[in-house]
Amino acid sequence: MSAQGQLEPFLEPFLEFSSRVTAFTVVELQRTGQVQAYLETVVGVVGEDLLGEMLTIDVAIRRETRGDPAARDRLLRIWVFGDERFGPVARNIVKLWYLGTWYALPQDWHEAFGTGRLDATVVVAPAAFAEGFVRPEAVAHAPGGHGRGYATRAKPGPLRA
Amino acid sequence: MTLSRITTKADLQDYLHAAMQLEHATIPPYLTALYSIHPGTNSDAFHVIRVVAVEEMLHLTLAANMLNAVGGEPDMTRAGFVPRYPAYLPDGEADFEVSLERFSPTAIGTFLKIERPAQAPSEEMRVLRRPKPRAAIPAVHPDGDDGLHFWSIGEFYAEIARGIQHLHDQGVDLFTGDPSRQVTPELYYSGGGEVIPVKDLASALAAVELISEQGEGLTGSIYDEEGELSHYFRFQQLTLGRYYQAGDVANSPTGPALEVDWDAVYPLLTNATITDFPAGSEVRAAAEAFNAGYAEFLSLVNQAFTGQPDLLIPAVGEMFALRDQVGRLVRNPAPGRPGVNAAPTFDMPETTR
Amino acid sequence: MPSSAPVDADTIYDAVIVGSGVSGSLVANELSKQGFHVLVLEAGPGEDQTIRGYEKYLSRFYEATSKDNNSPYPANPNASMPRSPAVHSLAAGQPDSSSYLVQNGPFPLDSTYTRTLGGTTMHWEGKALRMLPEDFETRSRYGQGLDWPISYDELAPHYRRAERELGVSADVQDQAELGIPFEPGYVFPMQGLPASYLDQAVAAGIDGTGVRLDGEDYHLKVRAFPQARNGIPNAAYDGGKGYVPVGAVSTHQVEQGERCQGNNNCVPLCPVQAKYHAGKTLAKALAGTVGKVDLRTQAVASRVHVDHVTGRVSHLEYKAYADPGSPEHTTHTVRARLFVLAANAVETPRLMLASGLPSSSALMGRNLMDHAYLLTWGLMPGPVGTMRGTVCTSGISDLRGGAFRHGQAAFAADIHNDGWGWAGGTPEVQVLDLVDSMNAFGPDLRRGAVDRISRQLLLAWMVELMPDPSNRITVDGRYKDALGNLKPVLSYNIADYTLAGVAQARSLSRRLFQRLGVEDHTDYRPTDVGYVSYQGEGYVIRGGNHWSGTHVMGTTPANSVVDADQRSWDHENLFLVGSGSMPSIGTSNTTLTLAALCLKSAEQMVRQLRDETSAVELATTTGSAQA
Amino acid sequence: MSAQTRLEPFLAFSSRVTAFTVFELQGTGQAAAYLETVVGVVGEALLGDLLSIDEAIQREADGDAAVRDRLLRARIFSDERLGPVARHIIKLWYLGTWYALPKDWHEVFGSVEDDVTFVVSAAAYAEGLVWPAIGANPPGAKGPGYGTWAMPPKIPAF
Repeated sequence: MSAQGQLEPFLEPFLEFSSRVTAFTVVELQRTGQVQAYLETVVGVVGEDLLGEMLTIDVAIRRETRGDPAARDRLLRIWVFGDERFGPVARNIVKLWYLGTWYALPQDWHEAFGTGRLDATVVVAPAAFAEGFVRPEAVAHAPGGHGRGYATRAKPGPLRA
Repeated sequence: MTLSRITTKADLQDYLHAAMQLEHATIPPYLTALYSIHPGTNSDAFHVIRVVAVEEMLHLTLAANMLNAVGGEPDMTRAGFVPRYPAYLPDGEADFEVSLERFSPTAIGTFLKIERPAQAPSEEMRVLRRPKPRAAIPAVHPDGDDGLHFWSIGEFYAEIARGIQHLHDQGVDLFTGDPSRQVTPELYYSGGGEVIPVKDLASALAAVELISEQGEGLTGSIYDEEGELSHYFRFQQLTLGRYYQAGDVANSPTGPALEVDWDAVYPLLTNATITDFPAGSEVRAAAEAFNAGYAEFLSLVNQAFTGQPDLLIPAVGEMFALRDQVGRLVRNPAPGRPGVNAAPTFDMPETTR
Repeated sequence: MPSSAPVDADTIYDAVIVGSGVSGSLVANELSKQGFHVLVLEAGPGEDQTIRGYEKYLSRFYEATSKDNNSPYPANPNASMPRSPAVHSLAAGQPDSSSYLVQNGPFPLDSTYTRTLGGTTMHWEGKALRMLPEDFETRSRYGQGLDWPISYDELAPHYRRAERELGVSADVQDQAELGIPFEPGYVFPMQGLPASYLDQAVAAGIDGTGVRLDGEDYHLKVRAFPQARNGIPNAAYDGGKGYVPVGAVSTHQVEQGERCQGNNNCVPLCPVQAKYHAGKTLAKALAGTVGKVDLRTQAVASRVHVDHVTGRVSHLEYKAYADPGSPEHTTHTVRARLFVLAANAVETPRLMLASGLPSSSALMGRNLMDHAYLLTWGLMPGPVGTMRGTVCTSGISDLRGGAFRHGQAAFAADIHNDGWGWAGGTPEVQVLDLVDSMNAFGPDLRRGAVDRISRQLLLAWMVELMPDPSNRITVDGRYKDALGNLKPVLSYNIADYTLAGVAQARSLSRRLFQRLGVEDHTDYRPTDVGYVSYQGEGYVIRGGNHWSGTHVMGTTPANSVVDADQRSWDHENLFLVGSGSMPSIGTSNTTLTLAALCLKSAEQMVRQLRDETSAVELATTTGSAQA
Repeated sequence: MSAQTRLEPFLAFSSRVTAFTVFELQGTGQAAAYLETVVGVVGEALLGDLLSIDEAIQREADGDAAVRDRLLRARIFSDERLGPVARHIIKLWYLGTWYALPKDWHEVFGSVEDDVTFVVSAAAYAEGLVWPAIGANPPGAKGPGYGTWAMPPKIPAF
């Protein structure tokens, strides 16, 4: 697994990409404390080359669409999510953030694009499970994670916009 | 000046303006009767009226082609283009009025008069000079108070044909219009006849002939050269209860029986105007929305006739949408009038442009 | 009325044609134009010869609680037809004989056809595609299927005539890009139909998608399909003569000749006859004055008799019934110089086999083909106006041909403007679910309807099937219809070659949905009719109503039932016409190609009728018998 | 109560549960046929109860849509006797079809021998409100015209 320093150039584009596809701000993503762990997980399975290419495309998309979110999403779908090589990885990054879990990529993907590295479904870290966004988003809490006490449950959770 | 004999190109243009107004004036009455019929009933009558209405739209298009060909400027959005019903036809036929009314024997009686054969009962009645009747549609020059009045639409077109030929013989340079304004068969077709682009004497006379043959039958025969029954005899089938078939002579159809159910009809308010419906009612709002839609439709068609022929295709879509609006109106009771239903009023704002 | 024209038992017709569908009507019209006297026998009723009769179809459809593709046409036990709701999953080794088409399995096929005047063109969708040149030689090119005895180039002139007769709207450039050669300067009779708003939304997302198959790269583009429905006539057609569209036909005056109105109902019935149906050709044939065409409806051909000395067909028996509700009928004999079976790729071999005529090749009824349809469906990100336009205006045709056909089936996709209906998710189903399960009413219901219907996208993937002698129509003495005619028995399976194409289509569909941001609602259940498992994944496959191959054409009496003119190798005065003659169907809807074939065959029929000037010796006729 | 006097409350209730105006409902031309269909299957008394409760709800809600909807759910849609009928009235308007009521409804609230699923009439099919709701025509009827399908859908606001 790469050391922190080697992944440094990926950090900012990874966060930018993640922010768009999860609809959480970069600050919120950083607050999970999982950025480094997730980045290492992704690079560990798909390699720096693939991730680098994907993030470069995202940078290009951002440049081209100049803050038009609809246009950006359209191009993300066409160039990233609808791409046989990048699509499964992009979806896995979303799942990482929302569920704290890396899901093993499909066999087909490994046959066509894999680097031969090991890939398995893993909860990245116990901490990651508790930070999964599917729960903060609904302002509930992860079972077994940091609970908020019985009384809070009865109140309707303010949904984020 | 009113409609006097055609002696100049300007006269001819006036006649063609009147022709467009005339062709259009028949459409609201036909559509009102058509859409007053309960859906799924009166199939024979529905198709007879529908075919005639569609062909009137063809005639309107042909009149526009002729007017464009001779350098005129079609204008269907000007004040008074759409008559206020009941109305006399703008060719000056003064012995009957045309109403917006439901499908009924009376309505068919009127339609038969609209489409009556060209030949007047006597030569004196062919072209009449008489005072302009009350509430006649202001044709081209609404200020005039007398002029020529024709016994039939056929006689009116006969004068147009005579005028074209006459001007041509006089060496008048008639066909000076922009050819790109012509509506071509790609843009408009139906089972009953094709649009004829008008560019010269022959095509202009062919257009006149097509209108006359389809409407009233010029030749006295019930079928035209294409074997198509003229409008007059189509409508007559509804009163005689029987279809014509090949070989038949006028007034004696021998084809299959034709069924008419005069009761399967919504009881529309005859010649409704917008003020017949209380302000603030849903019916009033829907009737106003229809009128606005109809005005837009005319404006779109007018754009098609003044340089953007391609717009005819979306215009047909607009017309289908108007059809659905009429359907909703005629099924709603007219507020405060028990037993009577609402109807499209075709009230146009003073100018729709 | 033509249908009641008496058939004179002493008349020797120039030709008797069984079936008034597109094949029979085209042949009747061609022979009539050349002055011949023709009898057309139609098993079903002919109520649509008047506009009011045609409208009866329409109200029957409106009032039907199940709006399947035969719902406008009356149930008629005397000339029954397959209906998709009657198809059930099959238990191994147990034929399902509960409906007209006996399903012998192992795969249950829900394809249908229509037995009524005009045949299945009454309910066809109207796609009028030419086959690719390579489709005519899949055996020599790809080692799959059978080669045709004729090439694309030989059929091309007949394609042009078929496109005129059917009134095809299409853009020639679009088709040429698919590798279909056209003569220089050719344009279709009418301009291509405008792509639907849904098509445009799909195209914006997927045009340019790269697909790599067997080492070759393909790029997808949404294109409008050629369609046999009235659009804008092409002024440049026929060397600038233009084209006059054919409107509604009726034995009675009606001038309803419009272009397509977008009724979204091509299947099962175009309400305004903007779509071609065989009645349009038949009307010309009946009105023709050079020859003469007699039409007899409610007349079910029941036996083909052969003179065993000459091998020629001597006469034909048919059963005439007055009332579809009663099996009472009379049996008649009809004689002719030429016999043409145009009853469709199920009924024609059924009649031959029921007559004890399996062909010396033993291929009668075999090599049955259809298209395997895989449906994938989902919701577009926003409303795209689904349920508007013709049933289908555009699709993806770039994977219809290529070297990958060595190993897997070619495929194409239709973008369905009518939403999820084919997959069972009709607007009706959505409303019922919103009301009954989502507890929606008022504004929630209206919004829900828009959300669930106007966003619908359904792709129908047409996957090719190669001829396989074990896929077949047979007859079996145990299964008879109301008139005592043997019912067709179907044995059908789907080969791995096709399933590989199905799997590829599913996988490509996922990618396209990813590009479009479509919510994928595709769902295949083991309890669904047509469920198959392939390499660990389940699919549901439906029929395409493109029955073909059952009297295959070829180069010798040993490898085929008919020759390149669709003439029976065994019986020189018998033609078996229609898609049953086709050795392969590629990824084309079959109608245009079979129409072209029929026009080609009619030329041979004319030659043959002209050459046979000597009196034909006829077998002794059997008298009419009361059943 | 005659069918004519029922018509007004029937239309008022129908308008609320379909989110189409009384004008639009009347515009289908099907109001009388639908009222007749409902009365024919469930009888005058039940429909009278349903419409009276609806009128009471309107008085009580006094124009507050949220209250109205809550009361409609509490007193009509979740009522074992009235709920299935109310849902069927919505389906009538949206689809032109009367659906046979569930078997257990018939067992408890009275059996009607000929309660079967049927399309009220050919015209009723074409007047289903689901079509205007989505800005489309019913398949096979009211064709919108050549090429209109190439334009964005016109989904009416309500």
